[in-house]
Amino acid sequence: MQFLTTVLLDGLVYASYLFIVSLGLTITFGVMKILNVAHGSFYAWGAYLASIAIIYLGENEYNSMFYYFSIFMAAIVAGLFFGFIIERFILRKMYGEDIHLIVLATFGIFWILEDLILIVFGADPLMPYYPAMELGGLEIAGVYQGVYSLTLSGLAVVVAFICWYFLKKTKWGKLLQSVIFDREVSVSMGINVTNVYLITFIIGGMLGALGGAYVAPTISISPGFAIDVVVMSFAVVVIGGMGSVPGALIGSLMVGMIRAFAVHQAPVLELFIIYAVMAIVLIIKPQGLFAPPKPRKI
Amino acid sequence: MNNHFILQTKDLQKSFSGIIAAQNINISVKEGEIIGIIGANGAGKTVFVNMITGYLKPTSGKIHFLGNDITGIKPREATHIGVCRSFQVSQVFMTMTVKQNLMIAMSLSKKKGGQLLLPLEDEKLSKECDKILDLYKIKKQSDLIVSTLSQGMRKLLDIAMAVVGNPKVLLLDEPTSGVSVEEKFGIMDIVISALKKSGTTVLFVEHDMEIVERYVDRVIAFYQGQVICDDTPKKALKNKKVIQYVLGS
Amino acid sequence: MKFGTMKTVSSVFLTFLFVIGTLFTTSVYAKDRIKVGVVSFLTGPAGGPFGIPAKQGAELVIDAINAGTMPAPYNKKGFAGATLDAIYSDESGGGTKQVALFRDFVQKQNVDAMIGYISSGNCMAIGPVADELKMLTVFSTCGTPRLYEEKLRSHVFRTQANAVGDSLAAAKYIADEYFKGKMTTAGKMYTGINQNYAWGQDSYKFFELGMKVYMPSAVGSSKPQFPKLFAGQYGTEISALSLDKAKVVHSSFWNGDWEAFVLQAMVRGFFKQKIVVSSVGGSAVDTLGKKFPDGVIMGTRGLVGLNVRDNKDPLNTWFVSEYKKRYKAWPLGPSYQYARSVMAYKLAMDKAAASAGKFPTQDQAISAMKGMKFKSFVDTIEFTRGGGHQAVHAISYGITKYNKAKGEPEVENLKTYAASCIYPPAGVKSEDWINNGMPGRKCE
Amino acid sequence: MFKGILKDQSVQTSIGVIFILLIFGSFILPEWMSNNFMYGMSRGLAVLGLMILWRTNLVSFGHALYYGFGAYAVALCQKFFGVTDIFLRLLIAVAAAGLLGFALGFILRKYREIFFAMLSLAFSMVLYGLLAKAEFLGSTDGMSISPSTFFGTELGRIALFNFIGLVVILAIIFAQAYLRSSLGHLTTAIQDNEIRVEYLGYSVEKAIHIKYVISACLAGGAGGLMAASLGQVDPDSMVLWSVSGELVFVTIMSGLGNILAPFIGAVIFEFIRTYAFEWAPQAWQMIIGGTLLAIIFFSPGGLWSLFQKLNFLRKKNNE
Repeated sequence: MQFLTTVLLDGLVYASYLFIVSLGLTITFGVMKILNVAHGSFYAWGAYLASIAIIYLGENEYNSMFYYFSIFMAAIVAGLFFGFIIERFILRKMYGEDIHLIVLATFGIFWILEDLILIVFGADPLMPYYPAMELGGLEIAGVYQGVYSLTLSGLAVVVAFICWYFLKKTKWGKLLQSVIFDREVSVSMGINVTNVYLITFIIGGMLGALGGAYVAPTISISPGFAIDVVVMSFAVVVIGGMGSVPGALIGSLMVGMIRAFAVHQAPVLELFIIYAVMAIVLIIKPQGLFAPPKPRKI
Repeated sequence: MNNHFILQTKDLQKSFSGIIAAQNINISVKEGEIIGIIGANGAGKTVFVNMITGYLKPTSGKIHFLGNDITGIKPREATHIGVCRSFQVSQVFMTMTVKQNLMIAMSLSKKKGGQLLLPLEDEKLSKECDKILDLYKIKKQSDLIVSTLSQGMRKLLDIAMAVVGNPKVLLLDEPTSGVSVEEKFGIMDIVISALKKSGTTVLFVEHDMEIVERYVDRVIAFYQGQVICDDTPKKALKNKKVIQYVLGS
Repeated sequence: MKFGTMKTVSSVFLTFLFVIGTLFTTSVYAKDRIKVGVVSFLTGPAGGPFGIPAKQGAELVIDAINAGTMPAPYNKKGFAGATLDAIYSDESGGGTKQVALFRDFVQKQNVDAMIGYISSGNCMAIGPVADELKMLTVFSTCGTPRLYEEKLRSHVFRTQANAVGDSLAAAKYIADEYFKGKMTTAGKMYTGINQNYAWGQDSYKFFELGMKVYMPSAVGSSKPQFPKLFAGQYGTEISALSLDKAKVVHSSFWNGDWEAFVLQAMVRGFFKQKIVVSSVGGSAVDTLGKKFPDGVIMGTRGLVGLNVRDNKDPLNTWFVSEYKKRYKAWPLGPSYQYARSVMAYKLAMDKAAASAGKFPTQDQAISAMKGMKFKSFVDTIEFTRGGGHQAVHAISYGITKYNKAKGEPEVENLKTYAASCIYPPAGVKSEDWINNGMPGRKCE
Repeated sequence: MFKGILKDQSVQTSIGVIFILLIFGSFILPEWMSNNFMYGMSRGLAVLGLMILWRTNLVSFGHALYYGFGAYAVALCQKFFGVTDIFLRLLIAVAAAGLLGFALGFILRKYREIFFAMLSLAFSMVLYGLLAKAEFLGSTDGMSISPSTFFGTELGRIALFNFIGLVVILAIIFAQAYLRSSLGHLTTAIQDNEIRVEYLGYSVEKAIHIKYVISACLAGGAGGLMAASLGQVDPDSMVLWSVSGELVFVTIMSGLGNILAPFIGAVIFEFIRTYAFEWAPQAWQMIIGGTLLAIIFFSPGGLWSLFQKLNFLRKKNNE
């Protein structure tokens, strides 16, 4: 019982983190049909900006509310700034090109932004542990859990809810869905797809950055730390179905739980099993578990 | 089943998620016959062609070819046994030259297994290919990339590629659509006379009744997925149902 | 048309060949200067806490020796009289990349020697290549015992003793200070969290072997954790260790991974429930300062860093004060280790020059270094293992305690284990030696 | 299959260029430079494999699977069976990768576009997960490779360099023979129109499968030769997804135009990397990323199309 609770909690925390990060990726893919390798850069930049702010705030003993404010600000700034530049000046010129070329372009962007981090922030690892330290631990089923990490699940729920509400209940959401479903029809309906793309990319970037910024206080941040995140979020998105929001949710829960179970029971299999699941899902259901519907084109 | 017929279908039916696209299709084709398939858009003509050539699998019913059950075979198996087709929208290799297109088609019909590893450019094949290009009047264009050609030329190439496989039964899906009015009869004269010489059985989908009248031995009319008339062209074109549902007057 | 392109390609390609061919010039060095590559992590998680202090330690000592300002016995100016030009290079990117860079150092930059390397993985990769290219290489920090136990090396030296001693000393400290009389048999369980590569695997393996000898009644956990190097995120591993009944947790984590682990574990009260023994985590004690938990059993891989901070040996006081003056920080373990490699190289060069009567060749320097005994900061180190190429030295462990009055971290209950106590005699494989009950060991 | 292959323009040029390179490398160029050529030629084999796949519009984001598999096959055969002979090494690497490619081909031949890319990625990461965590496979450290031998005598660097050059020539001859064959043309045709290929009576999946195995063999050989020339294998620089990305990058940089292009591209990549790392260690990834973007935007046909433009200009001047 104690074992199961702990595994489930660990899995949940990891899944929440994966969900926030991969949600942005899946939305970007769903709307723009772009598999964005540079999503990892958003994650990294969010984490770095938040870390700098949190370390400054923590060293000067500011009120802890500022931590959370700075985390969201970091996500917004990173998403807005890089999202705008990347979409407006690079990706926009590439729509309609071969999908592989676009992936490669984002790969190039990823490389550039990685080194930009090194140049701007230096090589030292940053550890903005203040918020996590402040919230401390909580005993659940005989094991101390970090309270801050648990709040990650809360954030994931809130993000998921906002996303659901936006897509299902607002006019903008419906507009977006029609673009996802069929771009040409949307254009003919008078939707400004160019703007929709820009905004989507920025929001996707913000979500990636939010994942990085929020998880920053619980990890060590150093150049190159995003490289694993990229492929991990790819796995989540592929498992759930590229472009599907519920898919990202299920995908991250699956990966999170499987990983937690592996670390507890057979640590050697930790990495192997995640990608094995990805491969198996692709073999059985190439479109992923929750493939978004496709228009029938004759 | 009767071996007298080269192609026979029995109660052929196809439905897409509950919507019926073709049903109760019973057709028997004799060797060497030239048959015109007519019908309004969405009447089930192309579905019929697709089922025969293995592109679609019938929901129920059987297809027999020379007495053998060929229901649900794969397209390439259909080609192997001698059932070939052309397409409504020409299916050619757009980034290659006309000659390369035909050369690939020819080498696939003539070479087997390890022979496919031999160079594509081969003098004997090349000469033969030129002959066919000449026959179909696309010799001048042989070194042009297909995507630069007109619809009509592509159509000719498409048919040529289907014919080089020496099929026993050839299904042509609207061979003259997209071809200019002046060219139409020229093309059909070339195609049909060539096919008649080799004794190939031909089924072609056609909208132009002048062409139907001129070339076919027999007409099969489709309406809402069913065969409404199967007769000689003279009789069929005077058939009430055909006039009402196909000719639309 | 087609043929024209091919011709263009050939001519462009040949021009390219000629251009890079002429770009190349052999840098001929007069023998009053020598060129040495110094490799440590300058980027990534291992940069800040390990690689940068390491580079600074080397830099400080190289500059002092070049200027002749270092205290005795290193007060003679230069390396066999020559000034050393150091090329500092980044160690990150994995073994394969480092091997390619090493070849470049030797063949493109024409260095006279190579010094450094922190990661055991990189040392394992570089070792054979150094021999193949016949390049004198002094490893500074890496600790895997496999380096010399798999094969003797002709051109490779290591001034740092291997992980066997670090792990055995850790096991002995635990056995002597915690398990003897203080705990019931049921409490005598241990587990570990180590990085999944040569260093981490070897460290835990020898800790386990040591426990079996020192305290046969103690039981090892069936699920020790081996996360990937530079994983940075240990939530699940900490849960798994928390669930484990074992009280003692051994870790050979280093670089940013260790800091990250400490912070993540601390939030979850980990250090209150477990006795953590860390073989190389000294860097975090300074970076985290008063936040670092008390009561962690801490080693520094030899008489360096945190554990000898207050030692009054003149060489040590010189090093500490100069380092603090120049870099505004305490020298850490890696600073000492890199400085030590430079010192050993200098001594060997001087010795070889003296016996050759002129500037020594590389072979002369190698034979001078073989089996050499040299003064480190607080102790004397000898190349007595690995065919005279592998140094051994004493290892110490102590318990961390933050000194509130001074505002500085300290260690208490410091125990030092002599090399003869924790390393097998020359020519014996560590694993065999321990399994045979460590015959001939001399402790105290 | 090889009839008249030596009369082929591209093959003749390739052989000529590589021969000159071998002479230069053996007698004139400094060793570090021949090293770079050696790495470039080895990696070029994998790029050639990717190029062949790309002609059917299949882009593998996991080709490091075969590259790494070949390299590890060499490493493991040395560790467990003491195999160091260069011929055996190459054979083992190619065979191992070929067999794996053959097995996985049954699955992958059904996939196209981004799904092909993603499934390849997944397979390569499965291997990565295995190698990075399993201690007996060396975990993230990987393994050292001792210098190669040739019938018992140790092979020097120059000899290895020439050996790799000869392998590259053979690979070029083989690949060109394949590409000019009916089957080779057919697979290019698949990119244009799969339906027609099926109706011409050939199985698209089979054609892709054959192509995939060829590509895997080339990548495996590349990995094996890379392992032999570097003397080290490890998962991060042989199997990780970013390695696959690098291979794809070199493919696009080289262009799909010609059989020699992958090797020129790979060699140039090797030099860019060496110099970028030496001159700007903090920004070498940025330089590579920038190059990639520049190629995509300004020369989508890769370096090969630049050569063609150059040729065009030269012709103009001559007129």
